[in-house]
Amino acid sequence: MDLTVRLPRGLVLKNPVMAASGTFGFGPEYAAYVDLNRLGGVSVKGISPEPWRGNPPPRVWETPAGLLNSIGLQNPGMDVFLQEDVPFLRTVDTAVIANIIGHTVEEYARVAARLSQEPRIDAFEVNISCPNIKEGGITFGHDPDQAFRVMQAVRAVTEKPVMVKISPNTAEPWVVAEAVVAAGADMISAINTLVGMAIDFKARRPALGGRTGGLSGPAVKPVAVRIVYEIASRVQVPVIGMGGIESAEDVLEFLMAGAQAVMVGTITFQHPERMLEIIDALPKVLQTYGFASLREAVGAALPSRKENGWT
Amino acid sequence: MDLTVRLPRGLVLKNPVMAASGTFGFGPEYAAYVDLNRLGGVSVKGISPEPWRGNPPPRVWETPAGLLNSIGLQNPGMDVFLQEDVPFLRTVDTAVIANIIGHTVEEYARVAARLSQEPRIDAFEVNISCPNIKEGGITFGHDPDQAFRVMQAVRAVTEKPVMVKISPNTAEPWVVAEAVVAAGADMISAINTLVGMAIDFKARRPALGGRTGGLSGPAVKPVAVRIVYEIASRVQVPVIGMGGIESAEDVLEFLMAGAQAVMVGTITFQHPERMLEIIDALPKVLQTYGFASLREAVGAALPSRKENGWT
Amino acid sequence: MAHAFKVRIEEVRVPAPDHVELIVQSPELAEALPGQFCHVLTPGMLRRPISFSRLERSGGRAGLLVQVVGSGTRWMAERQAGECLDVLGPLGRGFEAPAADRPWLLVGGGVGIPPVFAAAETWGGAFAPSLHVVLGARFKDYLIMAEDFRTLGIEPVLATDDGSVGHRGTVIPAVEDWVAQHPDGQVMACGPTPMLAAVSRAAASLTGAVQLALEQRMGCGIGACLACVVPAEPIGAEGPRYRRVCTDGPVFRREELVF
Amino acid sequence: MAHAFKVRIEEVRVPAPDHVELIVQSPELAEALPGQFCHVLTPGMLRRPISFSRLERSGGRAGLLVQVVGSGTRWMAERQAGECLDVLGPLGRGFEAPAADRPWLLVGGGVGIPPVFAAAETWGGAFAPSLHVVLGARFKDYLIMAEDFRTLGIEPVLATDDGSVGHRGTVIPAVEDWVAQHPDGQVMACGPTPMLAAVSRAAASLTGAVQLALEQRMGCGIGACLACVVPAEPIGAEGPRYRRVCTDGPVFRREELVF
Ligand SMILES: Cc1cc2nc3c(=O)[nH]c(=O)nc-3n(C[C@H](O)[C@H](O)[C@H](O)COP(=O)(O)OP(=O)(O)OC[C@H]3O[C@@H](n4cnc5c(N)ncnc54)[C@H](O)[C@@H]3O)c2cc1C
Ligand SMILES: Cc1cc2nc3c(=O)[nH]c(=O)nc-3n(C[C@H](O)[C@H](O)[C@H](O)COP(=O)(O)OP(=O)(O)OC[C@H]3O[C@@H](n4cnc5c(N)ncnc54)[C@H](O)[C@@H]3O)c2cc1C
Ligand SMILES: Cc1cc2nc3c(=O)[nH]c(=O)nc-3n(C[C@H](O)[C@H](O)[C@H](O)COP(=O)(O)O)c2cc1C
Ligand SMILES: Cc1cc2nc3c(=O)[nH]c(=O)nc-3n(C[C@H](O)[C@H](O)[C@H](O)COP(=O)(O)O)c2cc1C
Ligand code: FES
Ligand code: FES
Repeated sequence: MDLTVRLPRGLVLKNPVMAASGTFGFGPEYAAYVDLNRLGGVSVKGISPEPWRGNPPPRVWETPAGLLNSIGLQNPGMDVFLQEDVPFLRTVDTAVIANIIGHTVEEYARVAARLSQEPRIDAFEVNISCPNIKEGGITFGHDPDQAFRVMQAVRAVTEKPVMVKISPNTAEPWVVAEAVVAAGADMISAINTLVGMAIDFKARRPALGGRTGGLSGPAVKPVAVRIVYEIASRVQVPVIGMGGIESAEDVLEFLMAGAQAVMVGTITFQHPERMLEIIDALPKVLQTYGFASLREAVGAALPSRKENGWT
Repeated sequence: MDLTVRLPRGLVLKNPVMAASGTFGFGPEYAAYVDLNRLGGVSVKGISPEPWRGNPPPRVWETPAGLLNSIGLQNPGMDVFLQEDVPFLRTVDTAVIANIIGHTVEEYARVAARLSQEPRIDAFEVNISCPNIKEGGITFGHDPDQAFRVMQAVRAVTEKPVMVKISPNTAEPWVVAEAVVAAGADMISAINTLVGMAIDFKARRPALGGRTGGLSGPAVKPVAVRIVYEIASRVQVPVIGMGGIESAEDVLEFLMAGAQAVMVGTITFQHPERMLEIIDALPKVLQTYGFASLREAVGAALPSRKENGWT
Repeated sequence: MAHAFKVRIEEVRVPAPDHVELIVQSPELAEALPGQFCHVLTPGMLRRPISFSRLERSGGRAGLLVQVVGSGTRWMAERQAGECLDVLGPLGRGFEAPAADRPWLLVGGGVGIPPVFAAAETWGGAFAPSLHVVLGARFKDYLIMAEDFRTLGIEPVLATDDGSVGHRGTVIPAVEDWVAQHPDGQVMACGPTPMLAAVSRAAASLTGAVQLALEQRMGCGIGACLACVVPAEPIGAEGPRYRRVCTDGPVFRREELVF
Repeated sequence: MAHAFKVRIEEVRVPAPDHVELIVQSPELAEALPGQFCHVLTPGMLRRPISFSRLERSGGRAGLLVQVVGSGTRWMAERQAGECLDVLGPLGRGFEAPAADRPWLLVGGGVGIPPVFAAAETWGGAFAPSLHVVLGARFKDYLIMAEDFRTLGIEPVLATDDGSVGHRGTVIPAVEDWVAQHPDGQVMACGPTPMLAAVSRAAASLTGAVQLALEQRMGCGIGACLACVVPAEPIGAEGPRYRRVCTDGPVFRREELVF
């Protein structure tokens, strides 16, 4: 079965399974475990113009069927990324998506402009879950106007395909999706992590150094499927779904909810080889549920699939 | 160890463990499995002035460590409740909390006024997760102003203790909590369910009859703990915590995050007797982590516990 | 009164591929009515409702015949004799005993066959001459318990979707034939909802009781959560009212239901 | 290159209450350096990092000595010989071999003792006269592997918080004594972070290498997620930089760390 996924501005994925940002490093880290050439793509760890230090440890905590993390977007900055990791990425044949972050609209534009010149970057994923330090710390992704401005600034500096990654922590995530599409986003990726917390009984304080953390893993899948479904019902651009995927059936769930492709995150920590197993299993799972092609499954559970132009 | 919890307006609980609304019927249903006299309290199923029909089935779906439900607040209305269930509730010695719902501010006021006359009702829990049918269907609990108006109307008709139940599906649930406290709420309960969805592969549509559903169970615990912590850090009234509790350790987690008492929901379906087991285990668990009393544990993980007036 | 307790698995039978019948030792469950069920603890978030396939009052044993369709039933199929199951039950409204003076039709489809067999075993003796049984399934392997009926001296009429055993097609033609010949008949049926809807239509003219045992996804299993509802009479302005399979059913009279 | 694979448990030892040592058959793991670890799949969301307690290169066997502290370690303690573990490893930066010409101190605290024993076993022979070992734990039962050191011909100095065996108190006085007598010494230590901080301070004046093996909660275990960081030099305007225990460590030179 042909698993190729064709996305806007010529972005082509071998298959719909990509590694989710922040769970797969910058590429080289998992190369000993996973043949990157077989993946649909890799979204690298969030990259800022300057290095970010991240949050104090501990930075991860297990929860029922979930994981809390408070990495705090630690990264060495775009220059180090270009110098140290892009050479490795040139040796692999998979879509490379640069996940970009900033504390101001200008920072987003700066990192997008710089990385846009690097041919090995196939697309951008704009992570708008950062606090806007200029405007009192409110998260870019929680405010459609701020999200619009970020996307507009990124669009101004790059011709590459751009997706914006939506936060699940608002009442109506699709409003933000609509705003960034209006600002020129080619795709939406959803979801980022839910805000959560655990308590360390012995330390008598929140377990994570950063106090709150982002919840990911199977626990969040129903929230993610719902948000993908709502966004795919409303916007005309492709949606990349993620949140809790651990099997080919989970991939199908996101496809049917309207995603054209998916990203896989937390489960990789447990099973580095799981993405490859999912890719192998996907054709059979599609067939089991009566889909003759990947395309047929996309949006199959949406209310008015045909009106949305999917078939 | 004395587990008594003293709450505003003379509401006293034998212990901090109550049954969560919608998971324990109106009281009689679980009486064959659970000695209700041993519970801290029971929050009955949401009650509206007139009967509500609820959503089409299927109404529940399993998810990893979670449960999606779309009951749609089916209930027979306040008259039937008073006639058919209150007589049973008079035979048990536990705090009875009437969870109330409405489609308009007036409906909330009507059900509160009527039930306020019934001595067996010890307190109200105002569920503001209903859509306001007058104002275009936006959920009361997603808008601090509408939440304020509901609480104000309820306060005007009852002297009984009132808690308002907060939705986790907004960016800043504490803003709604602050609004209802300003309107006279004596307590906050949190959290209600997260919005989620699952796909039925065979039916090729959302699995639940109501399309989306409310996610509960262990999967949501980190989200719940975080919201309890944030609210308890900000408001001066007691917080009743819930979301995914399945053990006495989980109760301790909510207590340390600032809850004075808790409610237990989804796990009861699996283990009807679990609430009693938790009550039995709680003193030992408190001691294990160095708490000589229940009171000591409350808010122990909050940043400035003393400033918040907890000790 | 219902109970929550552990029951010991005495015997594990494999009546057909993908099926297992757990014979459990439990005087409490053995007192159930055919059509009632128990709610079985499995590793998932929810218990699984399973009807009784046999009720041996004297031996204090009950049968749970399970078709493997997902994680919970797979887990049940992996149990071994000697292990225990944690169950709530017996639960729900079972079949009412058949009227002694009316011809009696039992209709079972797929895993709806076990409760229908329990009814035949419990009440069948007195009815030997006037009891007729129709069983259907997708294909041969899934047409379970036919042999069990034969040990009761009943030769069931069989139908499979693919004709791999018995008539090709559904049970409905056989039901219609029987109804035409027994206008004063009574019916008990259990199976997939579309089958029950068709049985309900086919049996509409009967003067005897038509009892249908339904399935629905359940939360609590004991009437508290209102998860397990099905559309029922009366139909109001908004549509049918909703009634609970776990306590108002699983067995309903056909007049009570709206398909 | 690191690997992800199944290793067979050859033997399960119970060295002390709440402890278990799994001897696994694995030439790959047996090639590890003392101080390296493997990331063990357990039923939770994350794997569990466990160091090597012994590395039998010739036999192709490695030891994992686990203290039961929570769900994952309890699961490991329930394994039986013949079962398999799913591991990633060997991972991380292990101890550098000791300099042959310097006196050598090994310090182990609690479940920090196993990697220190692996170091003694791997490199100890050549050092017999100049190797000194100090072990500490909360109380007697948790002071593991003392006997293993004795089979190497080393008599460890012991300390327990409650004095139930050896000196009462921490390992630090013994470390300080040794440092005072061996200004040109080298140290390898593993144990709880407060112990390592104290060892680092006590050993600051030594001219030899002071290697400390740290613990931190981990996600991936292979350097991708940046979960497992500890504060490290250089200290910038915002504070120390963060380095990864899983790949930059677990073993660091004392100069690299900020406590
Ligand atoms: C009153 C009643 C009696 C039943 N008696 C029998 C019986 O005797 N033998 C038998 O094999 N099956 C019986 N079933 C169906 C049986 O409950 C389901 O096949 C089983 O719950 C599936 O669980 P699973 O984990 O294998 O499947 P999954 O699909 O993994 O289950 C996911 C969830 O859906 C629910 N679910 C899935 N299918 C059904 C269904 N058909 N009905 C209700 N809930 C479902 C499960 O309980 C679980 O909560 C009965 C159902 C009801 C309502
Ligand atoms: C490099 C390294 C080597 C280690 N070597 C050993 C060893 O040889 N023997 C041994 O008994 N223990 C060792 N530990 C500690 C061991 O990893 C933890 O005790 C174990 O992960 C606890 O898991 P749990 O599920 O039992 O506890 P839980 O508290 O239920 O675990 C919850 C989560 O916290 C993590 N966690 C809990 N305690 C620790 C800890 N101290 N360090 C890191 N993560 C932790 C777990 O991995 C898990 O993700 C080592 C830790 C590290 C980092
Ligand atoms: C440890 C960790 C780090 C993450 N870092 C990033 C990041 O840098 N940028 C980003 O957009 N998302 C980040 N995410 C979110 C994931 O990309 C993904 O959206 C989320 O984890 C849900 O998918 P999953 O449940 O499959 O992990 C991170 C997630 C985890 C667990
Ligand atoms: C089946 C079901 C029905 C519910 N009905 C109500 C309700 O009527 N009113 C209400 O305020 N909350 C209702 N809830 C939410 C619970 O009271 C509780 O807030 C939530 O389930 C989180 O707790 P838990 O994870 O322990 O179940 C319902 C939850 C479930 C699972
Ligand atoms: S399953 Fe809860 S009411 Fe029927
Ligand atoms: S655990 Fe992921 S980088 Fe160390």
